[in-house]
Amino acid sequence: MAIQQYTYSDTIAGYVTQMDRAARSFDLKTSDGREFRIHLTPTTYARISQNLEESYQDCTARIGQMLQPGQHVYAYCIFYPQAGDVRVEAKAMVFPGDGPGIYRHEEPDWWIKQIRSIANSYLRWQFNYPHQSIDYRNYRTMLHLAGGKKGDYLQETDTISRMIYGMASAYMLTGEESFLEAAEKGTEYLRAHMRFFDSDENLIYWYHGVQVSGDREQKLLTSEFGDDYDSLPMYEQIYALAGPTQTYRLTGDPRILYDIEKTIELFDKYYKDNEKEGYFSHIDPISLDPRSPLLDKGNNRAKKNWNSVGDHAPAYLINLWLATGEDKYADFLAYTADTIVTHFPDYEHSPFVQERFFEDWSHDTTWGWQQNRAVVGHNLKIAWNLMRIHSIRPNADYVALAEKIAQLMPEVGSDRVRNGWYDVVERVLAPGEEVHRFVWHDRKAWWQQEQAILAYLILQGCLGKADYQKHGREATAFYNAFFLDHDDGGVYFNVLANGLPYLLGNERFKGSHSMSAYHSTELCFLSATYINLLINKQPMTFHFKPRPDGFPGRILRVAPDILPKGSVRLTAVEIDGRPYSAFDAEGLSIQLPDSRQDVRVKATLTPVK
Amino acid sequence: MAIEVEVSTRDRVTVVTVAGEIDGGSAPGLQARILPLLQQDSSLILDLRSVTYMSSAGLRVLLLLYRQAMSRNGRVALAGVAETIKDTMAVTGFLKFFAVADTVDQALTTLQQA
Amino acid sequence: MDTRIDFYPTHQHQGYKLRPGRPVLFGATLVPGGVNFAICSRYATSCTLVLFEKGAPEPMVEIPFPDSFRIGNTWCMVVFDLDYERTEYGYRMDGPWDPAAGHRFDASKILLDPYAKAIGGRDVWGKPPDWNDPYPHRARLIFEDFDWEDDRPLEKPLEDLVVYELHTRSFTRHPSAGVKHPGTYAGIIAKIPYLNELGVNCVELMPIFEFDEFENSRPNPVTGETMYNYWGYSTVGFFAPKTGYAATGPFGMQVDEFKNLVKELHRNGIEVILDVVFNHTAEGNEQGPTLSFRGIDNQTYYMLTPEGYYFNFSGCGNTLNCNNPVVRMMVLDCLRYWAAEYHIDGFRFDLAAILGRDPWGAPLPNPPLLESLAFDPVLAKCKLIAEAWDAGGLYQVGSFPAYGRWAEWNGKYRDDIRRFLKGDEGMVPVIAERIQGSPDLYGWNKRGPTASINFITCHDGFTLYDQFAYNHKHNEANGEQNRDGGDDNHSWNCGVEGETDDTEVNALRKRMIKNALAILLMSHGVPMILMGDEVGRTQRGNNNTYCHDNDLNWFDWTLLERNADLFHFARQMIALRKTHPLLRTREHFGTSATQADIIWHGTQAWNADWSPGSRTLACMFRERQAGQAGNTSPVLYMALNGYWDALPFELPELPVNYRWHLFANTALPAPHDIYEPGHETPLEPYQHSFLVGGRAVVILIGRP
Amino acid sequence: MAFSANLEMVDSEARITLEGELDAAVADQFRQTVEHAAQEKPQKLVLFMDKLQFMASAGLRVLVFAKQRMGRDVAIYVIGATGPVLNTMQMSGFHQAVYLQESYP
Repeated sequence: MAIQQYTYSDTIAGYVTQMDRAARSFDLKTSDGREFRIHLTPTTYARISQNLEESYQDCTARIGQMLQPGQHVYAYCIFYPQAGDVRVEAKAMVFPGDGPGIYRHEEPDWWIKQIRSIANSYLRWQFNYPHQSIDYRNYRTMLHLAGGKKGDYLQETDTISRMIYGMASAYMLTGEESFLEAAEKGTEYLRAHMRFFDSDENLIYWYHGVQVSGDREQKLLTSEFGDDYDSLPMYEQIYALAGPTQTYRLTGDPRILYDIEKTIELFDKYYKDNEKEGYFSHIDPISLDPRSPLLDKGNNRAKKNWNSVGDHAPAYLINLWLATGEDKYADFLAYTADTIVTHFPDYEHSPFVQERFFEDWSHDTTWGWQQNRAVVGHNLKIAWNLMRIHSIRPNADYVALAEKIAQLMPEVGSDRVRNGWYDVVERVLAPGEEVHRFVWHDRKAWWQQEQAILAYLILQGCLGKADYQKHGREATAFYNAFFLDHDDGGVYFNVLANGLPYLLGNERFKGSHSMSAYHSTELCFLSATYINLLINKQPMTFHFKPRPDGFPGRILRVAPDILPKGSVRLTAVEIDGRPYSAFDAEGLSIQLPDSRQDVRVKATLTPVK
Repeated sequence: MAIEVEVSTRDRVTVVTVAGEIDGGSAPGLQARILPLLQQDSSLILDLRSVTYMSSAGLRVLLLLYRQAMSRNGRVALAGVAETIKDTMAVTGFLKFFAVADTVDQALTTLQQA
Repeated sequence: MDTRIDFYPTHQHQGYKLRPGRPVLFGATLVPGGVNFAICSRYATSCTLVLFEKGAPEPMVEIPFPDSFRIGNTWCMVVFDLDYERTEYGYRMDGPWDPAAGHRFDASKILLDPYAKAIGGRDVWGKPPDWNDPYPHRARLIFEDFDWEDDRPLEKPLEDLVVYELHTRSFTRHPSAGVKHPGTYAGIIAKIPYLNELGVNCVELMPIFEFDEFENSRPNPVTGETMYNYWGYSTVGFFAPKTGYAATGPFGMQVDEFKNLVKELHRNGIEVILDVVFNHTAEGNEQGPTLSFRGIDNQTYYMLTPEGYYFNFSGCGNTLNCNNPVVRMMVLDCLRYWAAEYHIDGFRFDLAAILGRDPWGAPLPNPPLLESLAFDPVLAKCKLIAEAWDAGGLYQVGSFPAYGRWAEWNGKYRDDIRRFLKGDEGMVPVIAERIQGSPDLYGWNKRGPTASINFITCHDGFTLYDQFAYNHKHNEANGEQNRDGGDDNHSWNCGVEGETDDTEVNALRKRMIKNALAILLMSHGVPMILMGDEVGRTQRGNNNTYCHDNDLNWFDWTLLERNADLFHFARQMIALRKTHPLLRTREHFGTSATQADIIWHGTQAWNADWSPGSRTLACMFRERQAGQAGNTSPVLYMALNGYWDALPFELPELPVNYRWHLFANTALPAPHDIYEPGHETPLEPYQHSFLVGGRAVVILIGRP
Repeated sequence: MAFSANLEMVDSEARITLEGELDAAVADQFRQTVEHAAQEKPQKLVLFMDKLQFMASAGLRVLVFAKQRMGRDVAIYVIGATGPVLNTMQMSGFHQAVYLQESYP
């Protein structure tokens, strides 16, 4: 077909190569080297990315000065057919920073402001805080776009736990009491209403959730989601620990540790496959047997997948190791990493890892929605977490797989013309195809941007390669330009390929099963950590509030994440506002004083240049 | 604030003594009281020793008196103007329209010399 | 008994007697028996007049405008029997809150009337306000019957002006000023004799429209002193003189005091130009306070992006929508009000290029506002001066749509003269253009030299002394880690950065100041001097003192004695300019229209060295018929030696029986550096060359 | 003591009487009984447990799972639960989902 002889619009992302003042046009080079000549029009207007709750940063007046060579810019353009060619005219532009190589998201307090805003929004939506106190009786999983409460009265363990994670992380970065209160009350509520203590087996598992109706609670033992029907999916048991574990890092509440250990015993006793390694993805709700015929209904009998193997580390296990420092958890981490490295790569057939397996690790390519498809975010999540685990159990294979993924993914999983990362694509190309087909749509999901951002940030932080910096910046700039909801707060969950928010159907909800305030806050917490501590070598302050009975031996471990050995030192500690000296600078731990009430701890970590 | 106005004559010149605050409230009354006096004799002395405050409305009354006197080529002299009031009049350009003296006697002599 | 029908109320509300008002008299106008209040808003759904007893925290009454009191989009009402001196008024406007559509109505806010002629709330400069006053800037009523006697704007020809830019508070706030009312309009009146002695015939007052000195005031991180919005480039009300600048501010007589200042200045032959800021308002962006325009008619008053955010062409948060017909009318009303009621002689427009932008921010080829200003009957004789660049990089010096009426701050003059004085290469041909009134910028369509306001320093940037004492800016005191303020100062510290007791360096600095003054006052175009430069005022290297209420900004009058030589030099240079019409021309020389020419010379007469390496130039102003048939007009000659060593300049011959007289030689220390016009010392008749010292300027007068 | 669970339908009410020890081995048998009850679409499920000596958590999971399948508006009454049986229910939070009564109706 000849060049499209009609007008269409799109967003082009790239770096200015030169500006022609007379012709009022500038040339742009995309991430993968494509050239565009873009013309300014009298009505072109521009802004610099602004953070949540920050005022609109109009810079229309300075477009001319800002379009210097090397400046990164998003130009929403209209393509007009003209003289047998296409003339591209910019309508609206977004600059990720005020100058070439300058990015607002690299400002030391950018992510701290963002997590504070997101956490406050969820307190407002879920509890109408500060006008009313935080009461999880009012918690709703389904939140309308503007955060209003609509529809039924379902409380899912998974979304509560994820929001608790967000609140705990927000407290660790900001020290604001309301966030810690939300985290602790949430953890109490989960223990009181969602925990199933199996006295026979002496272990714990968690209800999928409760359906509150009048004075009674309908307990939902099994998952209510189609693909996990009539089973106890391991993925939900794992994420039930996310919030409580992050809260444990702040308070050291021994009851939380007990619940976590009892749940891990469930994993080892019923989900783990000791012969052929790894963990089964589902077990029978009554017999707890992974091979139960009852699971055939969901095609989940004796199956293993990415979630049951890979989700431990990011959901709770790394945070558990950070809080306890115990070797058994480090071993557990290495075990999951080894399993991934051994079974997931499938590079003869596809650039994407294999995500679903039978018991003997042969590839299951006909399961439910997954079939032989790849979730781009899972590949990057593997790369990100292998690099984390590598920092405590150094292993060349981990780094090799992480780097291989990081090198392969941009071509097949990211949008090199507009920036941002895609959702689910076919793992293999059909004959003649050059692009991996989008399974449902070419939209971009907020949590997959997170995986890409964290993968490339930690790779740049640890290995310092320029390529990682480029992909990291492009993914982060796209996220901060288009995913922040400046009207109602929080983030949009989906945007079109060109960055416009997609608000139809269940994408309108701010709090559905896996969303609530988890991925957006985890992104803030770890981006602040990696950018400040690993990349820009800026000091950071973290907040904790250990209970009198918190932490065995009264040792508080303050490392925000698993960082390369010796890359950061603990340089200053304050307890209840007064300087405190009993701490191990290299070991990043504090010998807490005995005390009859909670103590407020402020720990300042300084990167070693 | 109410003001008191007494009229007397000294050597055939009308002397009006005013006490209190001359502001938007009291100015119209003061004006109504003094204007007719200019019918008989075109010159006038205003003894303002016990005037504690003069707002812009008050200044305008004085200026009106000056204009009326001028139209009958008479003159208006002010006696005992408080320092702050004199200063305000100077800064807003009102002072130069009037002959100013410390006491009524001095005001009288300046009027007689002109 | 007054028989006018409209003397009598027709309505009443809670004891207040009312009747419909006249929509044409925007603002608050005293009418027989009462006050006519009129205000317009296109999208407001209802309007309420709110009246306060002066200074009271709560309103005394709120009078909703009956629908019968509305004509079109204008609410108008007469309220009877108000005590003019003790009443303050504001408005509540209701309407949609729909930011994306550009509407930000908020009935909980009491709004300041944009046409308020006097504004209370900051009656005394720097007195901390009550921060939760619901109505921080309050419109008041004034008497408009000031007795101007026979005063009216002076209408001096533009080419005859010598403009003196001053900040009302800085001029006399320093204790050394020795005035009764420091830092006020009255203070300026007290210093009129000084202005006369210096010889300037026009003062350009930095913003005197009401503004809030507490706008984003903050403690100085270094000194703890409060930092204010000191310069005032952020207008709260366009029709009211700043109360805090008046000695009688607390008594509400700032209007009379300011009128008296204008009257006294006129009486001394000094014109008054106001620095007016129409590119933005003090309301900032969507996070700024709602004081007036935003609550009255946000979509009309501001330029908005499609999503309802504020365009930021001014760099100060919002952009006034000047080419919207309603706003254009307000700007015109404002300028006519100041010209008619305050006898103002001219206006200098801050970031004027913005006035030429359409609501989309694109530059208009034929901006309606600039056109209506240029041809307005009341403003016909007013000087209109534009600071012709704007934050939007729309650098228009020379291309500002002028309709033959506008003059411009010539930023190129500033930069080129500075670079020549600093000793940059290739500047000789450039300053030739500047000296003859920048024909390269203003030659086309006959705008002439008076289109160029020549200046080397202004409030923005270094003082003249600092220009030759600092290589780079020292703005640490501004609390922005020295990031604020410009870096293209083209300054030179004469060898040592900042204050020094090295006599050589100090002598050179004085010489450079004299060189600058000499070139400025010899150049065609309208010269402007920054307050204090005539006595070497310093801001210790700070080139952006917008926030300092201290001796960084206050004029230190002790400099008058310490640098009496500089004052003497400046005074005589101004006197020279006033003496010689050759220096004050409406037409570029060399065109057929003028009977005079500029002839360029170098160290060799009749042969200027235009090469890039050249640092020398001489110019001669001469009537074509000078020395012939009874024409005894003088010839003026100025030699510029930018080279660091003395050079002999061959003097061009004069008509027979003319002789050269030495007027000024900046290489010589005072008092030999300059003479009084008419009392120059003659050179020996045989002297055909003159040794001009290094980095010096020599001015000779040729006459019979 | 052998475990027995017999179902009796009384118009829209399903009544199951439990006796003996409900351990993991017989959990499946109990599940089938409860599923039969479910197929009758009862509005109420009443469990008489006064003669039940022991209930393993597997048995309890059958109950929870059954209740979930029967839907929110089916109320469950547990009659006469005592000692370890009551304790198991409380440890698993299931007591918040049912009405515990000494006797019925």
